[in-house]
Amino acid sequence: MLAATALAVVRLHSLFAIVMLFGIYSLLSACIFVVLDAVDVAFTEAAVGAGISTMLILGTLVITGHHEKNPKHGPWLPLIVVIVTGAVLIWGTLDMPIFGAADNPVHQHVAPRYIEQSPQEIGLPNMVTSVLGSYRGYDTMGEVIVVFAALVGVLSLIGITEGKSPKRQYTSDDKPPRPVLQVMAKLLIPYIFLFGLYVQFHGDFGPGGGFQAGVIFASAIILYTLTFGLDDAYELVSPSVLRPLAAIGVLIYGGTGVVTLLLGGNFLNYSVLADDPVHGQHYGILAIEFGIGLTVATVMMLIFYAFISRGEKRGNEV
Amino acid sequence: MFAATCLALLAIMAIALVRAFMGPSVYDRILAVNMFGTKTVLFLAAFGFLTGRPDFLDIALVYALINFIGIIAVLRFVETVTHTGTGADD
Amino acid sequence: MSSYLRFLVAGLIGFWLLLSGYWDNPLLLTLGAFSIALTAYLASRIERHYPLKSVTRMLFRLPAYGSWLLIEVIKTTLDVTKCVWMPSRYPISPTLDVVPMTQKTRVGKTIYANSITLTPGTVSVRFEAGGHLLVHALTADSMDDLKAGVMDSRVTAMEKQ
Amino acid sequence: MELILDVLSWILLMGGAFFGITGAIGTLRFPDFYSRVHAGSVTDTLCALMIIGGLILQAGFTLVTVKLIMVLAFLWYTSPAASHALVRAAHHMGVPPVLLPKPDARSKTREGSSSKP
Repeated sequence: MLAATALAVVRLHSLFAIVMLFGIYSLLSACIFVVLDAVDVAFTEAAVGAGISTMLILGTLVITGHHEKNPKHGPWLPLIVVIVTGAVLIWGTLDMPIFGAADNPVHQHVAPRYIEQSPQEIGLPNMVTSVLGSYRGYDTMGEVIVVFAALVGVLSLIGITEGKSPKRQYTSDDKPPRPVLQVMAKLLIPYIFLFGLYVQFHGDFGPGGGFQAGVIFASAIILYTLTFGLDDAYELVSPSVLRPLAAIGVLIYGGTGVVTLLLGGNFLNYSVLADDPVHGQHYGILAIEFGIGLTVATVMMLIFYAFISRGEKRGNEV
Repeated sequence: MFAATCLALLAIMAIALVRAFMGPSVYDRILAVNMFGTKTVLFLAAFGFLTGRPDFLDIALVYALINFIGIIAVLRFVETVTHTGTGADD
Repeated sequence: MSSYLRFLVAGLIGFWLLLSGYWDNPLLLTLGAFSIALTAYLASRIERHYPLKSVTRMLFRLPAYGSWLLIEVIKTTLDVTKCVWMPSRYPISPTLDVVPMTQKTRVGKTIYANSITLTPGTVSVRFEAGGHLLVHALTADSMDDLKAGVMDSRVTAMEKQ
Repeated sequence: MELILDVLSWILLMGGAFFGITGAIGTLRFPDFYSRVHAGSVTDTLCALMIIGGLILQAGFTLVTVKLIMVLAFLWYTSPAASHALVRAAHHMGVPPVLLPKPDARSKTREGSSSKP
């Protein structure tokens, strides 16, 4: 099914239909991750792949128009390149050990240590969180900074026009109000917020964590924007509040590292945060997860705002 | 029992996929995607039981949420872009 | 603090406890309290813009209505199922028509429209002027059922103070 | 007792699967967009209810049940909103519905009369 979806994506010319098929593609790959028992990856794929990326691509389409430009040259050159690359990749995988074999290098080097010792060293039921937050603290910090850098890029390229536009008066002809959706969204949104926070703080215990929580939280705001309009969303959470918050999120992450340094440990070694190293690890992970969640949520909202307001500037009503 | 349910759900997803490919209008595709999404949610729930790890349910909830918001977003987008068009695909 | 907000906070607390399942971890309970406070703050800001009246009372009446609706859903599902598997014996006759709507509040109208959509075979299209609802039905029979107004009067009864 | 529960959840799960496939076939078979929505809503409502009901019977009184109920409630809450938004958008954009007369006389006139009020 994955392959069929990918083929259809290539065949179609309406960019819009392609976006939706991408959504299906993400859902499918997330299913596969679940089947492979990679729950956290599936969680992220569901939230980021199916949700946010679809919406952001849509936002881009609003800006650029929704039909593929006619290609300037024939399809043969890219096709050859793709086939050659694919062949090289497949040739490369021939060297790899059989999928799932017990003696894969992956299973022999770090994984046993993670699996066997993380319960004692960190004491969290969800191993993935331990690995991401503690053993691989540097990598994750890099990711957060990448997200932040993406925000900086988008803001400097597109920028957010804050509600300077005159309040539009909707006539029933121009844009009928959407009463059903507004009532339902209004009743639903608080629970989405709370669900996002739940995912945020239970990342230690089950699948979840800062990245996913940030996306869920942002999606609640996006739902609000979609049903009530951009101006109201600005009033609820204005971009000028969000911008410093995004930076603060990164600072919380880095600051946790600095605190551990000051307390005499290594950078991002949380064991020194409390008397008991296990508790220290717990608090440290909680803190950085909070930083991640804050950054991801605010960055997602800001990028969404940027795209939407850009679309509005072009005269499209979003 | 759960395996049979999962298989049936996969079959439904496949049919929805056919509808998504066939179109013909944008709305048919969105309908198919929506159906696909809800079936994914059910599939995840059933699969959690199949493997004896029902903690997949959080993911199922997130899916349901993302699916809903995605559909709303897509609809808003269609209303925006095809404002002058006929609403038909291509 | 309006009654809706009070109700919302109670709902949120229940939601958190059920989601979390860790009822004896003080750290998580603190974080939960923090989360609920944040959520309630955001919700109250939305509430200030779009106040909804008399929601609480209707929510209490929802279970009784819901069980009635469930039976309706099962009945109509069987109808649609027949149309799918035996199209020659049960042909479809798609209809588009307006149905009167007697609800006063926005929430009541929303519940009615959603109930129509939830029962297979009928789907509400849009609100028309003058308290009417444009409905698309799969068969002319289901449209007639809807026009008989049983569902409409039940939803309206929920609105009563 | 165990056996009864198992049989019940078998029935529920298979019933859910049956209704789901019914709806899916319906989306393939029905002539126009609006009638496909009806078929889709079959899969969203009763199919979801029965499958989740079957799973609940297996889970017993645990937090898993609570989460299953949440999933169901969320699906039932959002699916009408989604279909309504879908139909409303289609109608707003002027997608013509195929309207057929009530077949009293078994007339097979399949005219797509696009009567839009």
